[in-house]
Amino acid sequence: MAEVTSLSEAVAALVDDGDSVALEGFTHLIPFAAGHELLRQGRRELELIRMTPDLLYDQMIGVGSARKLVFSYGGNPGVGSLHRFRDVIENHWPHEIEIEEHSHAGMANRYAAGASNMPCAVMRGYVGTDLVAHTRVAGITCPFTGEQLVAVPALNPDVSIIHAQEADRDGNVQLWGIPGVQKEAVLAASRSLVTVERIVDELEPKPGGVIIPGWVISYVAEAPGGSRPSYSLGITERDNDFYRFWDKLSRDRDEFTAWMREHVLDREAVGS
Amino acid sequence: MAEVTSLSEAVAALVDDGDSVALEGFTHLIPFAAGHELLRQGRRELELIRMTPDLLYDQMIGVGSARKLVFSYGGNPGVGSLHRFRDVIENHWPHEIEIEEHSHAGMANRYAAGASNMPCAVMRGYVGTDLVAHTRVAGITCPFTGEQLVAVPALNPDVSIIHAQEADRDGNVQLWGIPGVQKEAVLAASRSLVTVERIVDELEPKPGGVIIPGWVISYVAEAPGGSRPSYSLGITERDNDFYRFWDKLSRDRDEFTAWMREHVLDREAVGS
Amino acid sequence: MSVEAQSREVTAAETQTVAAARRLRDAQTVFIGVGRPSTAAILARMVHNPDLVLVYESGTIGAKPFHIPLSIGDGELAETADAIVSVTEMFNYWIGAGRIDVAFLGAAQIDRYANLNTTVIGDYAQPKTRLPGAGGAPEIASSCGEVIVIAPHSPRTFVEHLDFRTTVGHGEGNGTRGRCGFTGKGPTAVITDLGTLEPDPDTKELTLVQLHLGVDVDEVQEKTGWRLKVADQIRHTEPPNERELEALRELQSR
Amino acid sequence: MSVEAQSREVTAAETQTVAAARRLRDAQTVFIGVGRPSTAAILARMVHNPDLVLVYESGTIGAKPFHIPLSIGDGELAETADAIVSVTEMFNYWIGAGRIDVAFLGAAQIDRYANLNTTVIGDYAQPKTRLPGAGGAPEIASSCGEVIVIAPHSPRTFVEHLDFRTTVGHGEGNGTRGRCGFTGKGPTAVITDLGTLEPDPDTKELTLVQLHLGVDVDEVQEKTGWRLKVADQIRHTEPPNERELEALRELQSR
Repeated sequence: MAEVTSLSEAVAALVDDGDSVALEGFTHLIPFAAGHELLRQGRRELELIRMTPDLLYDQMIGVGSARKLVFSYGGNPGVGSLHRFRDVIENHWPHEIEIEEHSHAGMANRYAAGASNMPCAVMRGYVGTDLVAHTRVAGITCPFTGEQLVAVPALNPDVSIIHAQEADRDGNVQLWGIPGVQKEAVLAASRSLVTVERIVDELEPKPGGVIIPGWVISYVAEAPGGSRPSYSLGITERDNDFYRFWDKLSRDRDEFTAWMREHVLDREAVGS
Repeated sequence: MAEVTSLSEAVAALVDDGDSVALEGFTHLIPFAAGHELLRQGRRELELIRMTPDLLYDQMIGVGSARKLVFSYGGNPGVGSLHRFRDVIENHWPHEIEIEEHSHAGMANRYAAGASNMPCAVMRGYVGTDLVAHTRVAGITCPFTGEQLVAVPALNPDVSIIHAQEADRDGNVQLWGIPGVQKEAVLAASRSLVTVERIVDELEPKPGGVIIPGWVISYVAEAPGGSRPSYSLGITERDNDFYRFWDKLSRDRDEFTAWMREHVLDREAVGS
Repeated sequence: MSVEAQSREVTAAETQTVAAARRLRDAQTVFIGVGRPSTAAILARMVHNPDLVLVYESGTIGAKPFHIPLSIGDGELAETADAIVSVTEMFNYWIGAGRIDVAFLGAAQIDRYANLNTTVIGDYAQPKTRLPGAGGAPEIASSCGEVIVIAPHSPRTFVEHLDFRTTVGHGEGNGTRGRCGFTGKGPTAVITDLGTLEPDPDTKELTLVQLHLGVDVDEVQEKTGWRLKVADQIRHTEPPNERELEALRELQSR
Repeated sequence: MSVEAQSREVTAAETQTVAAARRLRDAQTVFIGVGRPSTAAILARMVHNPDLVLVYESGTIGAKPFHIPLSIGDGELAETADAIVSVTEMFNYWIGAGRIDVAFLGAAQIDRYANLNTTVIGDYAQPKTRLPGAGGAPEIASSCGEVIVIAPHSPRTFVEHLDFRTTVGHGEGNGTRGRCGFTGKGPTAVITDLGTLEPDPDTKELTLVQLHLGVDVDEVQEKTGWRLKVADQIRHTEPPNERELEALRELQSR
């Protein structure tokens, strides 16, 4: 059964320097509060895994918490570049990091393989692209048709962290709206944390609701508004203006650093 | 977009003698009405595919509509044997048929591969069992770890038929409760039919609701009670007494034949 | 109930069911089919382990049935489940991934290494008796934390050689599971209406370790189709206590 | 709106968006990212094809956004979708399975065979400009029925050699897609702010087949980084009609 605790206690108990950590949420339900708490606790040398790094990993990379980045689309959705993501790759600021990139299909299948405790997933893709020379993908032949397919290695993070709308007091979680790869990320990880908008006495199944039983989750922590500036469908709205604002602010290293100190590093943990 | 029509018209338009046909529904939502209509229309030489043949395929095999049976568990759930299934294999009555059997995990992954338009699925299983010598499974090696895994061939029926609670007038379908492999079966097939308890003006998303868009379905037909003696959660209840009754009735070939004539073959199609 | 409970003799089936239920005391999750395993798991939730999570291959996770279900897909299982998933997800993300602690399995034939046959009696092409087949058993047995086999004790069931190996228990003995790459421990107990057998730690050969009340070793040997290994210190199954018996009979009367 | 519509000159962007929307007249399903493709698809639902099914890689199938979404995962897409699926299911059961008729893709670089680069400008290890990366594009381009590329026409975008091939269009020309085992037709049109290019039926080399109003061949050639193939009979893009223009401007004003 998941232990229901505070965000700061959960992060302290779960994540060590050097861990591979997946904070998932596909545009929707991005666990910003948990990521910010990781930064406040000074975690370093992390292998950060996310299909879409989004603003959260732009921030985490920019403050120097990452040793490696595993991703499939590093843009500011609908706005443009992620400037900290670009700066670390183009100019190694604040330091050099390793990158491993895949296609969305590859990452999604890697999570599914991880959730199934399989060593790899078999799919069609990558063929004919320059990605093949720069990432972990291998040919594999269908024993029935002889068709040449590709295999991608399973993704099994040390820790997966997601955000959801609700949990009950036993740590059973319900999320609804765009589910992304969050269930797969939790099931693929050795340890996991789910932050939620609210803790309720009893989960009431919702249309489109995805239930993750508490017994496959390590920790659940209440973090109201914990997905902002992303959103939690039905509870908060995506702050599109902030995504545009970030495009301007994050271009400048000093402005970025000052903003992060004022709005993240020197702040208290949500829900603590 | 799915064509919304009568059960008899849909079956006549969809299924030819010799087709491979999957009527799916894992204990819940078994499309009995559609299967019975297939029999009334005299379809023969069918390759019948179902994870759990259940009473429906016991009936279809018993009247001689099958050329081949593909399955993973041929029992009367909680009751015992399927006597027509046993009789056709043990005594070739009413005639000899070919069988291909898998494990549930194998069948489920075969449907998933079919729904993904992949030639095969990779999994762990079958290893060390006598199934390997009697079914279609092949070794395949993980290119990253060297682990020996198994591949099963994709399942792509000519026609898949399922039963659901609701459809709207555009043929968009919603089912809830135990979803089994029905979505996979529909997506894996060349053509498909969904029978429904009721047709509504607008689908109202339900907790646990699985939506199948009308544009991936060939035909939708209203068939109230169309899953009896199986059930449609929230609308009809599983007739456990009938499953027990069938155990007695179906032991005797003549009683079986008489019952099928009276209750199925000489009846009108549901909803027609 | 109490008086009634006293007034009736404990049946072998009741002892077997209670013995199976007790094995779930420390389990978090149990995978069950229908019949006696389902009864034992529901009984365990009532008496031994109220937090026990019942998982059925129909995709219902955390079902809390009030009645003993006839099928693994009864409506009550869906209505009371914490979560319901597709059969594909059940076998890939839950069973195959090794998330289930204990699985109850039955069999028409079992051999000395707890390998199971649920496919055919006789020749595969021309079977004397065609059985249902594999269902989920092969992958359940390879991936779940441990397997407990529940079977009636008779020479027809406990055979020297399986007519068909549907499910691998301990294969040819110690080492087989490792060679097959199985993640779970495999069968840790076979609970019958006469007693309990456990695999020898070294050889994995099934060994009689427990006798139910009023059963002796000779009877068990008589009903076993191979020369049965017997533990030096054989224990007697603690008879169902009043609480267990009342709960079981009340459950079966629902 | 009508008066206002008349009162303003049609911009190249508007012509490009309308030209893209018209391509969806007969499509059942379209796969779209954000930006101009999304605008074109929503416009097509308003004007050319009200039954068009919009599919976004966030997992929303049949979304009916009233506003132009900023991200592919905006709440309005989830709230108006016929169905929402996981990203894994989206890429395996829907995109990979080839269920989508038309996909709109953009690119930072495109070559004469409509291969696309969205990964880096310059060297991969030491890029001059790091771009977002592949996202869903490689598998979308290999599996969807056809691909329509929407890109601004400039020598920086239309290059002789890609710095990185993120997504295969027609590879090295006719035959490549077959050899790669791709199920979809690949790029059937590249729609820019100057005109429309289509692959030559035999060689698959992009050929200028249509010019937007007020654009001539020389200007297109100037803004193309290779010696551009031009169709013998070049057509002129039918300018946005009043209905299209009003709908587009009204949509953008929401």
